[in-house]
Amino acid sequence: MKYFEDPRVGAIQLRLKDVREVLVFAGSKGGVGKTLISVLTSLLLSRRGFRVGLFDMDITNPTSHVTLGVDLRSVKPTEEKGVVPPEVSGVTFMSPVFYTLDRPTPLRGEYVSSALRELLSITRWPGIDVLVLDMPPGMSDELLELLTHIRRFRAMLVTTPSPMAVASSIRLAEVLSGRLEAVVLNMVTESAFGAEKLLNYAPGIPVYEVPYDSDVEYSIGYPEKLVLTRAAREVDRQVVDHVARLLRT
Amino acid sequence: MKYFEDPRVGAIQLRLKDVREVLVFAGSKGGVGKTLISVLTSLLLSRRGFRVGLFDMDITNPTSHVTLGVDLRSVKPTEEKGVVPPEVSGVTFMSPVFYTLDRPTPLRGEYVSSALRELLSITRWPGIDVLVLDMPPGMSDELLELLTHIRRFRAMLVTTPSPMAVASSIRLAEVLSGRLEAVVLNMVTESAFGAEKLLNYAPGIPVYEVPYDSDVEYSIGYPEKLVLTRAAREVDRQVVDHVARLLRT
Amino acid sequence: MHEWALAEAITVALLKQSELRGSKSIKRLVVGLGELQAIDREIFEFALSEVLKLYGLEVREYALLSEEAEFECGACGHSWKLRELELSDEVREAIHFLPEAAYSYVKCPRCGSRDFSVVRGRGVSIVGVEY
Amino acid sequence: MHEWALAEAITVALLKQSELRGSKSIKRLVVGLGELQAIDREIFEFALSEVLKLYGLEVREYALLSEEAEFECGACGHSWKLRELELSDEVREAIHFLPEAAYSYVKCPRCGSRDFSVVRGRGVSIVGVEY
Ligand SMILES: Nc1ncnc2c1ncn2[C@@H]1O[C@H](COP(=O)(O)OP(=O)(O)O)[C@@H](O)[C@H]1O
Ligand SMILES: Nc1ncnc2c1ncn2[C@@H]1O[C@H](COP(=O)(O)OP(=O)(O)O)[C@@H](O)[C@H]1O
Ligand SMILES: [Mg+2]
Ligand SMILES: [Mg+2]
Ligand SMILES: [Mg+2]
Ligand SMILES: [Mg+2]
Ligand code: NI
Ligand code: NI
Ligand SMILES: [Zn+2]
Ligand SMILES: [Zn+2]
Repeated sequence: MKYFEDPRVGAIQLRLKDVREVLVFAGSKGGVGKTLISVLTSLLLSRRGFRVGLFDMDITNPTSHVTLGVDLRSVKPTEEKGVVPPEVSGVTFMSPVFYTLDRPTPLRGEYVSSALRELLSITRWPGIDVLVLDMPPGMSDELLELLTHIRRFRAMLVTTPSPMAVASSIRLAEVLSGRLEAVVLNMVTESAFGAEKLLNYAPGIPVYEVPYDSDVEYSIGYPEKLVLTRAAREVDRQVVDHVARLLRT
Repeated sequence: MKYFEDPRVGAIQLRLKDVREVLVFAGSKGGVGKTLISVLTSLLLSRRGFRVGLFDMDITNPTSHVTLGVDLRSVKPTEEKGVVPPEVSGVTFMSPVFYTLDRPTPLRGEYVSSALRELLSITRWPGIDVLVLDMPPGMSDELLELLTHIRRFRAMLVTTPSPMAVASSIRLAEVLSGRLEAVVLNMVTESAFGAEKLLNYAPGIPVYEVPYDSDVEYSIGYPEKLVLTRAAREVDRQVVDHVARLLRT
Repeated sequence: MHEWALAEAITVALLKQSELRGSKSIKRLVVGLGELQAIDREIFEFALSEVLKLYGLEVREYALLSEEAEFECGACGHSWKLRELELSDEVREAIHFLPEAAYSYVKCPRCGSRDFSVVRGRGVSIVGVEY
Repeated sequence: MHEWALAEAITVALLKQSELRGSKSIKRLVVGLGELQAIDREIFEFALSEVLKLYGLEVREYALLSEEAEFECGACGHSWKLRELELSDEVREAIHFLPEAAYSYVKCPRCGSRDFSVVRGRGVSIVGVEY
């Protein structure tokens, strides 16, 4: 009878049934670029003709809408046998921020999980080839909901070469092992020291390097500009190529 | 009878009774420098002769021990009518990592709260003037435990000038209002664009600017080096001065 | 109407159980409608009957149980009801889609804390099933 | 011994109630000792009696109740007991100080998930008080 405790858990599977790939950008350290790489990957995949959904899993601190420059007063999901997310620069985009409206939303873990289940069980992704999930930092309810209730996904581990980020990433690589597609080493300047350590923990996994690019900051909120940055070029050449290969096979 | 549900809640007050100030470095965006600024402030206050405690509130992704270069095999708390944290470079340092030992520790929020209560109720801070709390990103159990059960604290809001970080900080400033001592604008390069927006939300609050300093990365793990960086100099001149004034009055 | 998706969640859960039991017939179903989510009974009832049909489930009798929403503060212990709050239409609409959005708009009326729990009356749930 | 601090937490909680009731005398106290935390009964009993004295609380009779630790997997529903696990001394020691450290070392023995709950037997708690 346990199943009846939360009918949303089964509904999540239903909503994701026709999505070909669920692609998760994860990293337990904050500020390593999960959101930027999620958004860039989504924009660039869409420009290659794939139908892309993007969902912000960071319930208490969503920021992907800021990166995409979404105007919360005019852009909204529509109601249609559930909720259909709006299209933003060619990407079908869903975020808790459509309901929390950029207000502070402190949530204990049990409510984080509940909010994720609610949104994932009502959001429809009609015709989507790949659903990109932008994860929050840390290892808490969002990660456990992903592992326990979304289940079918492939993960890209985003990190910087910094020792703190690498230490966090090694821990997450262990949790994600088996689902890990690639490591995205972001904000690389000259020397990516420390990163070798991580690679010992993810043997055989490709590592994609995205440079630190000062143009990124000025392009936040402007998708058309973002995709033209040097960082975007590297994401396209490496990460998006990787995903495109997955989707074509 | 509610009180009996968790005796640790009262014990937290007991442990913090003799600590003069609880100083929280918070920021809902990850990677803005909460840990670096917490550690620098602790090291520099200690060098000014204050007795400083530092506690890593980031249960699922602690990193302050990495910044301090703590060797987890040899450095440990001792048992003495509770737990007394070890001294690291002059700072009385406590972290969940002494028990999770750098293993991945995914915890649902209820267990995050429980772990914080356990550690805060058994850790003794003998003779400590100021207890520095290094907060995790997000707005979840750690923040709510702080607000509901630690209660007596002053907060420093750490952010970068980036639009995503500023958007997150505005939300957190609202939650912390009344407890906000200062804003630390970290990793400032030439232009701190966007930060004015934040300041409208925290009128009358001093803003301290800490430059982006490429030496920081190479000093992570070496406290003696860290305190000599240009970033440290600015933290000392502004943040530590501010705290020293609080402690002297 | 997004109620369709909520009805579908209930139906899929019932279906899974039905498959385990080897029968697509249910004697009695009780669905809880938490006041916080402000589900329109008629719309939901219509959606549920349509979706049940679509999935080939026979529910001989069902009841929709309204649950009053109640909050309790983790800081001061105060408890209060939804109807004591004044919420704008925009906020009610946000909460209709995502009940946890309440944490963006509601504080404890006594102490101002945001650390409260939704004790009951959150949203749609299966209260009971009889075969 | 860090048991002193655990006993102090219990005592401070009792004291707060005693102040509200206007009496520092308690007829009977039952403290739960969750198996996961592996508290030494004798050490704890000694600490508790000392701390109670120190705070001037009179407890006429008390019992320490051992609670078996039990886990339940959120992914596959499997439940298991602490004694089915093989944990090193180092790990047991870590869990003694911080029971949630179990999440660093334990996975569901059936499916490998780390998303499990500690259903009972976590640590020290006040089970009941009679005045
Ligand atoms: N390759 C890059 N070059 C320059 N800035 C970057 C790069 N990647 C990310 N950033 C910036 O770093 C900050 C953190 O990135 P974000 O995507 O928000 O990280 P996360 O989602 O992991 O917290 C943001 O201000 C973002 O614009
Ligand atoms: N002022 C600075 N100059 C250069 N690097 C910095 C500065 N402040 C922080 N960093 C680096 O930025 C990264 C994120 O800092 P951290 O303190 O871990 O942030 P948080 O605790 O907010 O997640 C780390 O690699 C840290 O070394
Ligand atoms: Mg992000
Ligand atoms: Mg969280
Ligand atoms: Mg940190
Ligand atoms: Mg958390
Ligand atoms: Ni609706
Ligand atoms: Ni002990
Ligand atoms: Zn209250
Ligand atoms: Zn399992």
